[in-house]
Amino acid sequence: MNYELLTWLIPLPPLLAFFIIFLATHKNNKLSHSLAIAGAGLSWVFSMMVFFFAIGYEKELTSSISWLPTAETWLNIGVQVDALTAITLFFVAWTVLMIFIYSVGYHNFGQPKGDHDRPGLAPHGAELIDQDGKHKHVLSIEPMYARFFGFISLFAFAMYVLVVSNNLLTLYIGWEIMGLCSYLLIGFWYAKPSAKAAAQKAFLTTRIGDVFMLIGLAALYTLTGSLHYEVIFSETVLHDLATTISPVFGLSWAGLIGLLILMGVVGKSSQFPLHVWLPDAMEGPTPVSAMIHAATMVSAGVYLAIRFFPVLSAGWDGGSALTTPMVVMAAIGSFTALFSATIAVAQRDVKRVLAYSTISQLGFMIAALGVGAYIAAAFHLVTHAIFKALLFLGSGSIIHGMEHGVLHTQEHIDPQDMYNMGGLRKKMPITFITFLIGGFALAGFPFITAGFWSKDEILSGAFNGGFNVVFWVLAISAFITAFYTMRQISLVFLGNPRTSAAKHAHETTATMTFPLVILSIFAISIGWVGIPEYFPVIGGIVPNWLETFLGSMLHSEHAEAHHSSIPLITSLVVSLGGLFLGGLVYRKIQNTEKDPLEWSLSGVYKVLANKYYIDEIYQFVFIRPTEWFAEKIVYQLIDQKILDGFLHGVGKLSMWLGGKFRFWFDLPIINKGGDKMALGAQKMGSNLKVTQSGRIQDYMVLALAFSLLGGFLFYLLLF
Amino acid sequence: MKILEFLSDPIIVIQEWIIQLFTNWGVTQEWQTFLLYLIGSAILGTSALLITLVLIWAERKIIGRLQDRLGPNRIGPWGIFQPVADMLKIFIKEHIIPDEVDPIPYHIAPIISVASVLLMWAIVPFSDNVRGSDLNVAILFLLGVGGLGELGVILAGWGSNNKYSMLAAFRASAQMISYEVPMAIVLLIVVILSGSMSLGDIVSSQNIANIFLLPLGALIFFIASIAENGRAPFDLAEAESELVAGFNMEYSGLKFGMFYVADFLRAFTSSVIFASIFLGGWRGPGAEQIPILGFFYLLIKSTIIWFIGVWIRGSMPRFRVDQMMAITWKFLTPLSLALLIVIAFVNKLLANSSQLIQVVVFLIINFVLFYIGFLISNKLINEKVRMEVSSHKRVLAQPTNIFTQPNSGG
Amino acid sequence: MIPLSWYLIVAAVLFSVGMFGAISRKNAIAILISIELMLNAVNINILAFWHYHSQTLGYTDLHGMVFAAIVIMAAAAEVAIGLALIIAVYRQRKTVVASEVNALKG
Amino acid sequence: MTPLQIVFLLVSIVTIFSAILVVSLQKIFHAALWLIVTLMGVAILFVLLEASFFAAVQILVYIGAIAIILIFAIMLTRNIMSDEEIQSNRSWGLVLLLVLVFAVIFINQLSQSAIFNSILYPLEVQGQDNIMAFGQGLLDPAGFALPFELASLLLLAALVGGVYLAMDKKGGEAK
Repeated sequence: MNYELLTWLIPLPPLLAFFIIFLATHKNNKLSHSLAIAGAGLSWVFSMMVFFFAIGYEKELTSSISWLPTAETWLNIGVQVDALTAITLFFVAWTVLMIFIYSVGYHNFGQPKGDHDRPGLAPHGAELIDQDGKHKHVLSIEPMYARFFGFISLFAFAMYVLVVSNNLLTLYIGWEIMGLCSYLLIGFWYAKPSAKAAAQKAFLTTRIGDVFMLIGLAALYTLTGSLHYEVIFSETVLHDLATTISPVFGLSWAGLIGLLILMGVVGKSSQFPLHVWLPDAMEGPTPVSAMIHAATMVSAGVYLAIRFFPVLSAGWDGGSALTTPMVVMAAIGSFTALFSATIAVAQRDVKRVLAYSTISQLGFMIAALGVGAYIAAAFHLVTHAIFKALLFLGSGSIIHGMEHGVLHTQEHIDPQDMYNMGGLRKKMPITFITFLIGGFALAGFPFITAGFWSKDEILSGAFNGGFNVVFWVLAISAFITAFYTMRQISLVFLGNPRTSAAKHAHETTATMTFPLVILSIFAISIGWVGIPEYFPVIGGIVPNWLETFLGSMLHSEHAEAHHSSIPLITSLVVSLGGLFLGGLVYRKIQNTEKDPLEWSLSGVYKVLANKYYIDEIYQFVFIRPTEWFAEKIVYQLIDQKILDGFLHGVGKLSMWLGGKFRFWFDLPIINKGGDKMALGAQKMGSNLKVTQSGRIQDYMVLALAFSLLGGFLFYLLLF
Repeated sequence: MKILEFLSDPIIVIQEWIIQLFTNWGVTQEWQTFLLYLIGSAILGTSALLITLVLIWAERKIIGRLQDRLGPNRIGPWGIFQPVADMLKIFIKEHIIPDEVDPIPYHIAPIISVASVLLMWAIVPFSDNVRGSDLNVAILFLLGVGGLGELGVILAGWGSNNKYSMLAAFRASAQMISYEVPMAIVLLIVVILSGSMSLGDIVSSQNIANIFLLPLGALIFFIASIAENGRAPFDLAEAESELVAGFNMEYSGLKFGMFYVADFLRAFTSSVIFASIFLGGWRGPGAEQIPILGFFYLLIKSTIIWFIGVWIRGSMPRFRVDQMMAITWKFLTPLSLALLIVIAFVNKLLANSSQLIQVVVFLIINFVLFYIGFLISNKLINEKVRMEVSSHKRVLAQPTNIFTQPNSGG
Repeated sequence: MIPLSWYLIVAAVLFSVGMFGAISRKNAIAILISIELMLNAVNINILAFWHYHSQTLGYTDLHGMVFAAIVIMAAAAEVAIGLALIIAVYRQRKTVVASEVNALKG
Repeated sequence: MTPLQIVFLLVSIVTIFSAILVVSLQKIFHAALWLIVTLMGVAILFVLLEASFFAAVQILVYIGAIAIILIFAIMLTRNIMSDEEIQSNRSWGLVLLLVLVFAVIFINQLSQSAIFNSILYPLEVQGQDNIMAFGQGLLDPAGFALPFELASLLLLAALVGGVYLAMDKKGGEAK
């Protein structure tokens, strides 16, 4: 088997599905989703084959071709499968395939068309009349069903390209296609103003990061003449980058480029200053949320950060003297983790809680990278992707169940508001169990769930590195995470139904629950590959495969971490404590209005519920002034007054000059001269007309005569 | 010894004798060759013309027998001197030149006709070493000389300044041009098989006579050569009931005699060519040791072919013009093209297999193609008949129309 | 034994005769005939040079032969098309006189 | 004077003489006949050049096809232009002068060539091998297969075009 070729082929099936769906089959829903799932499935098969090959042989697969001629050399593109690519491929393939399957059920395939549904809006539900003449409200199929599958196919293609590419150029291409797809999919229901705004927000916010990243790539290409990993991450190049000083702030080039790339990561992975787009991205369909938050977009950011770790950490000796980008990462990551965890506590929308938890968990990863806990970050990336996909799909299932109830009771309530739920465990058992597993994984429930192991790794990495501030901030974040996770589970599933819609909620179809089950299995078992060997009792039963596998990638050797039980105890305490506290507080919520925290924290709660007013601040600081500047200065002053006035003046002057020219130059000289010339030409033509008899033979005589004459003249001149 | 040698290979012995003679006379080498060619062509042409005398008698006799008549029987035993008498009559006949003829074409036409036949003899290999000229493009030469024949016909038609002659000439030349196409294609197949365009090489390459490899090709060639010669059943140019007597009707006396001779000689010449191309020419048992045998083999083979031609002439009715054209363009040409393509492929495929397999495969191909062609042509004929019957509407007198439609019948 | 120059002179004379015919004859078919003469002259030239080259090279020079063959093919195609054109013009205008077909003017 | 030279001189004189008749005869049909003589002469010149293949092709194509078709065309258009009309344009004298000048210049320029006076000897490669080499060259992809195929395409196009042009479009004649 030619595994290099196989690696090339991984991204192609979804792309093909995208084109076929859009060009040919978009009229046929069944064919479209079959194509999309077949494409994703094929990629899944290829990815698994490559994955098992990679872990079996521990050999890098590389292959590249010449793509674009650049003056004297060629721009090569290619594929590469190393340890990081392999594990990323693993979770990307699984989550993507599961999300694809889930989407079939989520978009109500097999249901009738809605009466008032139109493209650009979420389906409203259809009204059926059964045999008894009773009106019955059921869910209706998404009006742009095929289009959705086309878009997510393209999304999957971009992610695969990003993962398998061996250079930053194709990675960047995949990166940008994902930006486009996120725009298209967040704004999938484009007739909703909020969705439209969210799509634009996501696109523009990530764009800020992308521009800096592009500058970083350009700088890197200028310096090294290549964007290939093997060139950039070679010892000599890294050394050069780390030791040469850039013109900005006295940073080394590695630091500067690292910071620029980091900006892209911050935008894509939604870290603190640029995190605002991600919660709003909940406006898209839930599979899209799962796609963005678990499988692709935000993972891509962290993937890039991990991939770029050699440059980010260039000059780091493994001790506590961090490089500038690492310091920034540690700061941003830990701050974001805490910051968004606190916001999540006060959210009522089931998906927004998860959105902020995603930001928080990504903060964990970035912080882990910042303190050099490289493997922990990768580990958490994988586990997080799995359980967050599970959680999002689960929340989609919950919303779906609620929508069912809402349609049944015709209540006018928000099906996403957790306070309108409650007691769903009996109505939706599969969703409940899988959501519970996912939630516990997120909270880091000890020993069983995958989240515990990866989070523990991060905490111990921070602690063992001696970064106490980071450690405690993350620990607090973990505590809050466990708290709001339990809050969510309690509000949604436990207790009694708080609305009649919740009473009539319904378990969702098999196409939606099947992915939940698969992902929940992984959410538990994936953690076992990374149990540290020093762990008491169960450490060493399962070898810490992840560390040996991923560790082979690292260029700089780590100092042997000294073990301590403090992080372990901390993670035990924070997760169990948080879960317990959350359960305690939210166990028995009866009314749909008030949050228990609201009276205990009052003002702070308001700040949290409004996300620290970050959006408002941005609105006030950036957007308003920009709009004012554009309106008043650029349009009214510069455009209308100065430029237009000038142009009017020029126009008048030209008119005046034109008139003068016309009477003094054009009419007497050009016109008359032209007339004379025309007359002359006419006269000449009538004289020469005789030669043009229309008879071919006359022309031949002339040709012969003139060629002889010409030859004669030529002869005379030459000799 | 000398006698035996002479008996076994008289031509070469005579040639050597003449060369010696010339050398003794002091003629240079180049002139010797020139003179030898001159003598050879004179002898060849004369003997070919003399054979015609026999041929005319034999043909008339055979046709007579076929038609249950006696045929010529007055002059000499079995009427054998009849052609001589005819010849004498033609020599002494009055030579009428009609008014308003175009003199040059009128006078040249019979000469070109005879010449075009005689020229073909130049390339016929009579034995291993006796031939007029071993031309390396003999096949092309054959076709080119065929073109000269057309020229003679057209000149005769034009020069006579008679519209019936002209029509006959058009018919004849159209027929000849049309039938040259399948003929040329079959000759191409033969060239493919023997790898040479020289008639000598074609003959000597036939360890198995070509007719066993290409029965269908031989059939096509045979039909085409009959048509080319304008003999029955393709004697449309001389259809008495339509065209009085063909392109040569304004000719009389010796000039008519030349057309007459050309006609009979061409029939035999094409038999000789057929024998050379498809029946192995002079080849036969012992012909390589005793070259004189080659003459006889060639004579026997071509006489058989010639006899079949006469036989057909005596027993087949004449085709219509459209039938004649349809036969070549709709049947022979496509069939020969198919044969060419298939044979070219198979020949390349079987290049290394044994002779037996080649023969068998070629035979099968020929018969299959013939069968397919036969089926298709049969179908076409049937369809045509059906079409005519169905499209033929009987016109019935309808007197009611006259009263109901005042405008009609007016 | 024959000098190359003889062939060349014959070809040149033939070419000139053909050119004269092509320009001076009235009948379109006659013009076509004259063009055939010119093409034949060209072929004589080509084959004479071919002979000369083959003789100096010691083996068969293919270029000359191919050139001559293509000239013959072109001549055949030219006659076919030319005569078809003449017949078409004859149908349209009832004339074969080249000078009466004078649409080639402004 | 070798016999070959005598033959050459005779043939070339006949050829040029008949060519002159071709372009000057009043009767177009006779001109076509003389064209055949000219073509025959050229064929013999080809034989003298040891290009027997081209001689045969000359007879086959020119005499067997082109000349016959020309004669057909002459016969078809005979009634339009009677042979009594003057067959030359008015300017034929001027043309004659120009062509004579051209011929003189042409031959003069030819005689400047270095190989003008070289003698042609019999070729070492004999006829059959020439044709063999020619055939293989024509079908050799590295040789002249492409021009050969293009020429066949040209002939096909000429065939189709000729048929189309000369086709009597239905209704065109009906008046």
